[in-house]
Amino acid sequence: MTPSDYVLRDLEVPPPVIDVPDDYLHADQSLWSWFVTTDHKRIGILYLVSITGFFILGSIAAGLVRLSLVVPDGEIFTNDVYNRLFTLHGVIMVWFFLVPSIPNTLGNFLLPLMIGAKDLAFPRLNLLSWYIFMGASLFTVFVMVWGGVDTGWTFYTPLSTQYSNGWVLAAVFGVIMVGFSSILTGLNFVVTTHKLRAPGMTWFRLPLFVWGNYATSLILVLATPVLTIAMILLFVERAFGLAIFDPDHGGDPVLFQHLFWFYSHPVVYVMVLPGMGVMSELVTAFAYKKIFGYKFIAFSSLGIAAIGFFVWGHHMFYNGESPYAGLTFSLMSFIVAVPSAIKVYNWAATIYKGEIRLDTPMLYAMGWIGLFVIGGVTGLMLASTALDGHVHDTYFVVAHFHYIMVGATVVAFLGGIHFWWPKITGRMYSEPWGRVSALLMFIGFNMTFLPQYVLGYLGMPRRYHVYPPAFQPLNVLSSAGAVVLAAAYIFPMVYLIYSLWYGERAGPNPWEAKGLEWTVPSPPPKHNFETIPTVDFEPYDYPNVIPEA
Amino acid sequence: MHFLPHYPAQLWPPAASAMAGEIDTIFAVWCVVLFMLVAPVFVFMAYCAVKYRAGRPADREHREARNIRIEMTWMIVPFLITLVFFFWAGTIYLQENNPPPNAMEITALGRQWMWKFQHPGGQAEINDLHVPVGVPIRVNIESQDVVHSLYIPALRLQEEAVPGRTTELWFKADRTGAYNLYCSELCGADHALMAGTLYVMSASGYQNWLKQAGATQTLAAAGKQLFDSYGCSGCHTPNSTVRAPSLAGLYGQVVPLQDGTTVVATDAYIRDSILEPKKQVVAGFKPVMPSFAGTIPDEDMQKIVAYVESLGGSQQTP
Amino acid sequence: MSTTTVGIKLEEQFESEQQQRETAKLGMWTFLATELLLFSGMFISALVIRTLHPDSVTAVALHLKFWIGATNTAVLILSSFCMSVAIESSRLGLQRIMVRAMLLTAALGVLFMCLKGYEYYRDYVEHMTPFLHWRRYELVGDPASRLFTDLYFIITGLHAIHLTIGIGLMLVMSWLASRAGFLQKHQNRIEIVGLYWHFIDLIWMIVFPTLYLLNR
Amino acid sequence: MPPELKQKLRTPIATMLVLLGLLSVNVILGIYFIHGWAWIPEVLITVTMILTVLLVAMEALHEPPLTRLFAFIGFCWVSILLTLTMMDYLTR
Repeated sequence: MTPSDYVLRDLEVPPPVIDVPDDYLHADQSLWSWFVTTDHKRIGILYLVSITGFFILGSIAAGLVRLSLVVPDGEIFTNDVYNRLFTLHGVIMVWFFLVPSIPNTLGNFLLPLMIGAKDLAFPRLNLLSWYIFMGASLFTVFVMVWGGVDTGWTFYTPLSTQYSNGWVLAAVFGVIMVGFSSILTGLNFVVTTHKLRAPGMTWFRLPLFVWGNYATSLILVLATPVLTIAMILLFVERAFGLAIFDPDHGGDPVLFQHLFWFYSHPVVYVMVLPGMGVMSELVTAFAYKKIFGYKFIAFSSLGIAAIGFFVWGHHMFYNGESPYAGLTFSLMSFIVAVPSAIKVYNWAATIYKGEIRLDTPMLYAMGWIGLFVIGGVTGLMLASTALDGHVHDTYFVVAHFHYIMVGATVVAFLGGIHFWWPKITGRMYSEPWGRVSALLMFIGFNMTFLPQYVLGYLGMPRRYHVYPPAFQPLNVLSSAGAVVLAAAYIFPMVYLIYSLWYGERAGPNPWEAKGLEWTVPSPPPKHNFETIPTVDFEPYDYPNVIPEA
Repeated sequence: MHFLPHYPAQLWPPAASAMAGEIDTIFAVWCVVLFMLVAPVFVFMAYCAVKYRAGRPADREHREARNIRIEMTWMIVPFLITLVFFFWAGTIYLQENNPPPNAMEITALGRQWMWKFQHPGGQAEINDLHVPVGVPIRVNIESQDVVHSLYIPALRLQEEAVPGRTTELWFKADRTGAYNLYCSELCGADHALMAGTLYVMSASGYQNWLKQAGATQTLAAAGKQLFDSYGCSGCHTPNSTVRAPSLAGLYGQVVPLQDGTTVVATDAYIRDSILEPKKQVVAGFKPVMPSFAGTIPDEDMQKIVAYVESLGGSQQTP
Repeated sequence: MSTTTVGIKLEEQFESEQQQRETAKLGMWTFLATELLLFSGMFISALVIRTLHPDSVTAVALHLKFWIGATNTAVLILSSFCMSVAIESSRLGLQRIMVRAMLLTAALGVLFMCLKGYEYYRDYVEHMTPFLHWRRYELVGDPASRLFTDLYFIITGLHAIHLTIGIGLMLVMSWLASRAGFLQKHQNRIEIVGLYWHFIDLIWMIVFPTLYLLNR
Repeated sequence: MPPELKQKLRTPIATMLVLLGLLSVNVILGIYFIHGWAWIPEVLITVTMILTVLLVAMEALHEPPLTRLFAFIGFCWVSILLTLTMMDYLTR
């Protein structure tokens, strides 16, 4: 909808009286119906609200960390409070925002709609996983705010088992529980994608968002149990003295690192893969063109999911790991970058000769591609073994993974929220404000994290409460960028919520996009489809040649 | 704070060894490759956004949905380009992992919030490390409690100190100077204060440093650093929040105890009150001091007691 | 024996009964894959501890009650057989035999737990419980042995927890299944519980060699 | 015991006997053969026991190929974790 045909609302005209439609939002307005719903769309919204809350909390912790780093001698917070702040930021952002962000909100909402099903395979399990998620995350956040944990989100032993006097036990218990919620969600999505596709919806007619979501769920199901066991072993070692990693008894802390990173590297692919799924949808819709290389992109999602389990050793090049294991992990890390490269280049090819509409989701998408290439290549720099010797555990690493997690996942999450907002709420957000927030995010993000690459190569270690005064200018620049980034997050929250009541009504397909979810009325009815559609069209069947207007 | 005050703000870290230079070249070539991969993506997208904007007439004919040849090329070619870095960095990684046999051995002991380096001649120093230039040096790293990581950016090297194991790091510094030295693995509250300085000195400079090191660094000076690192300064300094007896001019004084008796503050008394503080509590203070039996080895104890004795009338804040 | 018609109540998001059965089976198999990965984390820790300290691990393995472990494995194999009997009879609609077979499975599970409890008691008597700090540990001279003993307690403990859940599930299922008309609506649930029970037996088949057998 | 149930139980009884047989072989190996290489036959027997339970007792053989894939995917991932972790420990 180019700005020229955007009509400003005429305020004197009273909003039209709407009869209560039977869509899933208005079917039953009572609060109780929301808390016992088994409708995948409502559970998607429950997740959306809860992870937005955690995102705000995590961002506040990040803001305080950036505030503390403005001065080199760390006078603003004591070292203990600083350690607890970045642990709080890490745990909230990893487990309570990024892992559930796209799969549990957009994935929950869109998967049945996109594959033509009435609901997920196990609706009650879906609600149970939300309750486990909420219980575990609220408990853990309370524990980390009230008691405080200072081991970082990595919980390295023996610091976490013997030497930390924070509430490590309670936080580890919370993480184990939130792991169950991811396993249940992953299981639900995997089985739904296999078993509940509409007749005619073969695997190669599935939208690529479903492929991304499927690959993510595979990782969730296959990686999270190893985190659970690593945390259980840590829990029993700290609580009952059952020495497993305890160096005094000959135990090996590197064993915990192996078990932890076997989960924690695939989980960063859990964070980026759904973002890639959203990207395929945004790029095709706003370039109004078939995706370029559907099969390559689909299989590269699975490729990332599978090879992602072979690379975890690149977090441990310099902890006494054997050089041959280090070289193998390094080689596998170079291989896992290949599928990501295919995707990025295929999206660029999709944009080529398209009918590009620079609406907000497209701005987010283009920003995504740029930031992800930077994040990806710096990841390869870290995977080259000798270079990692210098930049491991420095701000270079911090900048790299923020380029992927914020630059790719959060940008895709915001792009996806804007793109499917009319479908979720039946209302249209205000387009000019959307573009402002997308540009502001791009500027603020780069201003925050580009200096950290330089700081990293200069040798500023991460998780440092005090640092040499020479690094202060770059840190102040990064903290200023964080303020701009915070503004760029608050903007969408404001105008999206505003659009709930004052946004104009959106029809079933405001973007003229292709896909089963756009064939149902805007807030979709409770059972998605009156009759399950039979699918005979190719995915993204945008016209090959644009009819001249 | 023991960071080098005169560390000039520049955009490239100093390189103190040949291997550091080589890693810099890898990084520089990587930056070129990064630019080669990123710039075209941004330029291409801007070009398409302008040229193929919705509504602008443009040649949108024969748009393919797949082209195996192109896709295979931009899958294989970037992989091969990046693979060069795997081999290049891999060779250096292997060099890093087998030190030359004739290297000079230095043992580094990481303990919560300080490094202790032991030279072959027996001289020990806290947080700072003096090494001769041009001599291959092998640092055997151990940890006494949690996982630390000896990180020297100027040498582009780090190695984790894993408790229960001896890991090693070797380098041949070939430029004299003072460079920062950090702990880069989160190890608790004062992780950031575990920093120090690597002094690369000429061979002669190093020799006479070794001779003095035994003498100049009096027990008291070493004791002072231990006094901080064991956390004694947390309570026993005038501006600390915890109410604890002041140690200024304590040595030789008569100390009134809680149970009414008095005792002369000899070094035996200082040693005992560190090991079993609750036995002889000073009058008017609560017995809150934790016992350090087992945590302070006796050679450190000797230095700390020497430091406490050296505290004259007014105690300068550390 | 009245062979009642056997079937399942169709949930609204499924198109056919066949689809619902397969979905439930697939969901259970995926869950069992996660359980396998959960236990494999501990098996790998056991292997790593064995590579780091081979002789202290053998010292501990000689202290473990090999015969109780072996009989427990046999007990679980029998219980897994009874579970197959229950599944087969549920497919034929023989409700009473199915319920009795399930109760027998639960009983064998309880027998396993009793043997396990006795084994723990023997460990306690033999001072093989290092985490009880008030009790002198048998191999206190060899600190590395603590690692394997603790891992032994964690693996068998976690397996015992899973088995208790299994027994509870079995008792509840047999109570539900004993009511009239159960097999018409929920025959599928018996198969799912059966999968879970067989899986617990499978995990113990890995535990037995890893802890008792290989390190002797 | 109706005849059709007896007929149906033939395979479960066979699996039980096979498993008990394999178990006893393992036990005998454990008691008498305590040489260095004794773990190879013991591991092979354990693997066969696992396969019998998986394929026959849990009827993975009669399941559609997808379920069979899911039955084995767990073991593949365990082998990934096993090989790469042991590679680090054995070549240290």
